[in-house]
Amino acid sequence: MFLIFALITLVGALLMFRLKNLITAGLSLVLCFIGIAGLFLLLGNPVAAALQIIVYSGAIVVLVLFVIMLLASHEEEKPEKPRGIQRWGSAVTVSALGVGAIWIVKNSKILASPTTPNVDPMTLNRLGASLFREHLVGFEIAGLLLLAAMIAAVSLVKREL
Amino acid sequence: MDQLSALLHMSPATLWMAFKVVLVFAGPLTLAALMTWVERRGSAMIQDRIGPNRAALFGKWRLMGLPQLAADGIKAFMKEDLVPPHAHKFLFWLTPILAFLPAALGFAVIPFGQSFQSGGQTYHLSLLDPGNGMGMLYPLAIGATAVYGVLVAAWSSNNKWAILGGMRASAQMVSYELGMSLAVISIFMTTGGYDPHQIIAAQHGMWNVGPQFVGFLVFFTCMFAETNRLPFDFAEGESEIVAGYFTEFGSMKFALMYLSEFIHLVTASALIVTLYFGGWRVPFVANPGVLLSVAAFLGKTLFFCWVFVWVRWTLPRFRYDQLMKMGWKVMLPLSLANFLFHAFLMFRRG
Amino acid sequence: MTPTQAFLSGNLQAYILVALLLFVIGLATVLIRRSLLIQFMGVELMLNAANVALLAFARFRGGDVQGTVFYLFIIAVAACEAAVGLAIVVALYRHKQTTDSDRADSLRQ
Amino acid sequence: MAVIVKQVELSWLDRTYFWPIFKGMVITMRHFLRQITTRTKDRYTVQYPDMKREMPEGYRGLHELKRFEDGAIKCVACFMCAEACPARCITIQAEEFSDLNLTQGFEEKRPAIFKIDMLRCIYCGYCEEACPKDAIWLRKDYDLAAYDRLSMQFGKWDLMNTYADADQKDRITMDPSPSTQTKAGLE
Repeated sequence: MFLIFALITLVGALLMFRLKNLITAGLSLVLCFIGIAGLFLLLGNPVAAALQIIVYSGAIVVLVLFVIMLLASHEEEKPEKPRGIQRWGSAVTVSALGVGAIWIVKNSKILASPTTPNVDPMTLNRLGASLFREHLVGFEIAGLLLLAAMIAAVSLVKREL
Repeated sequence: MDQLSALLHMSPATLWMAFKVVLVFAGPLTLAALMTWVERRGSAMIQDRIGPNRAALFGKWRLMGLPQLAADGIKAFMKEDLVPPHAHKFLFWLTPILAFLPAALGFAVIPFGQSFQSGGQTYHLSLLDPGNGMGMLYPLAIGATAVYGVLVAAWSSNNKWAILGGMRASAQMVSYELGMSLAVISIFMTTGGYDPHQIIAAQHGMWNVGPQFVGFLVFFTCMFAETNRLPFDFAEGESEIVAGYFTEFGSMKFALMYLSEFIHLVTASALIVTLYFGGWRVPFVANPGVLLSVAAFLGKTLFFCWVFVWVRWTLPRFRYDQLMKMGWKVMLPLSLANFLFHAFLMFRRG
Repeated sequence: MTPTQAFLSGNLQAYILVALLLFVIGLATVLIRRSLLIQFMGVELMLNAANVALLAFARFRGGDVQGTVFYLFIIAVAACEAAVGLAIVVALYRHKQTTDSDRADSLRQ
Repeated sequence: MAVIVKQVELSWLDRTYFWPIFKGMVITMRHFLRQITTRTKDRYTVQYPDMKREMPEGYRGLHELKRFEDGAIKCVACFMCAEACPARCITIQAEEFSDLNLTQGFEEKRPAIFKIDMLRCIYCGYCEEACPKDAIWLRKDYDLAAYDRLSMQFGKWDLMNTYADADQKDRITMDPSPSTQTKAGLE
């Protein structure tokens, strides 16, 4: 099961990276998110899985696709100039980072130490209790942040206020 | 049950699961097929017409137009499967699946009858047993992915009407999900849990529709938007944009998308029944038993399916700005007010 | 269970590896692709890599409620980012008729 | 001519949407219940091939060439109808007829061929008005259809038999032979 979902996730992400067409890239991002939701399920966290689907695939990517359709820029534009140094430089950096990451994971002793996972699944009740008892300030700040972002988005896009 | 499972060399749990999978898949599908009939005949009756009644089994039995379903299915199979030029072939082929899957999956957590015990084991009449941690979040999540069927259909068919329909649908579904989720959350709050079994158990004395009437109205209205039914069927909008997102779809692709709309309808009715009308509960009967409870659930669901059809043939389509205004300025504040009111009540009660 | 089997059936190492790979792919998308919308999706991917790592640690190292609460906050941040980022992209498109990040360089003189 | 549209001020009850929607739903439900409780034959819809609408008096449908009791044709081939026809769809060939023993014994002509091209006929009824002998009537049949053009050419015998079933008369395919009885009576 883990392998299947991990493969779905990684294939979705790679497709998103490779596909020239913005809409298909967005859809492969959805595939990747569904894989991540599956991983969350395997981690015994169905609440996070449901939220992943509801918020990420159901709202954010839909919004991105909506904007793509609205702007009628369905394909990536031709590059203005090659900018070879930047492209190859970032490719090398990224691959170095990737290799380093794999090396770290492989040789890390903390990660490799066998642990027994917590087994009882997450429920909304436990999550809510913790959120509103211990993290109330964080919750309020997140609410403020969302409000500020909403106002910012409206003021950026609306032509005449 | 035990004897039967011994006969088939399966554990009772496996047998029961297989049985439930078949039931949960075939039940809504059958109901949806029936609903297409109800929609056509019912709309005809509402408009003082007769409706389709010419198709006959073996040229003899008309059965009030029911063979029309078979005739339509056969017709859809026989038609040419057309892909428009410049369409995105892969996505165009994928679309009916994307439309059908969320519709067919949505029913999985809804309990359609009272749990019963047999041979020392409890059998639950819902595909996912209670305590799975997903609860009512599951239909919400599945409903959120339903918009991809519309979006992908719209974009892949390379048609301007389709893309207009798809854009309308995406904005509409995202907007109405807010009001709907808030209405559902106030039910979670008053129930103290979010498992459908728990929600039904909490409606023992009184159905949720009594104390949460405003929430019910909001949820019901949002369900019209989520299922793309008539007062809000902007994705289709046949008088303005031909047939909206499935303009280019023909033959069995069209049939699947059409059918998935009706499965959405059935699932939406089942959700309404579960959340607000006590699920399988029968009034004044504490322990209805399996058969009666399933019948009650079926009856309530069919009633709400009929209400969907009824409303569709009563109301004209809204204008798009009216829809958006309604979603953000009426539905969201109303369900927020409902939520705050119940929070206040619970706070007062301690 | 050998370490390889444990890895393939999903232990902490495997989850962290998936998270890291997701992060790297997201970073590559932001650095190499030029369309702002795709770069935006890359940012989302990086946030999700953080989510996967967070929830995996929460599961295998205890305290999964805290992990999920943080996951909620990350979702909130991602939603803000989506709203503001898309608004900026739309404003840019209105201004310059492009969503290419290389062409939106009027500050660079 | 400009029409001044009166702005209707909605009451608060109407502005809630829910009350008007409820009223509308009551109306549609009333129609639904009325329709499913009426019997099929009382409904507005006429189920055409099975049921036919009774046409009003004065309807002009398919033609009939009238005949006497003994089966002799009333038409005397005077060509008035053919002249009156604006669509020129009537073709008549007259023949001499001097057998004085039939009902119409005092006539001398009858049509040998009387043909109406139903594809051209406009059912205006002028032939009926022009006929001095009341021999051609336009009656109530309206479901006139055929699979080829040729079968829409109605000949003399077709036209005489068009309403034979409806009037419970025999179908005839030839002119009656002179009967000796009437011959004796006349003499």
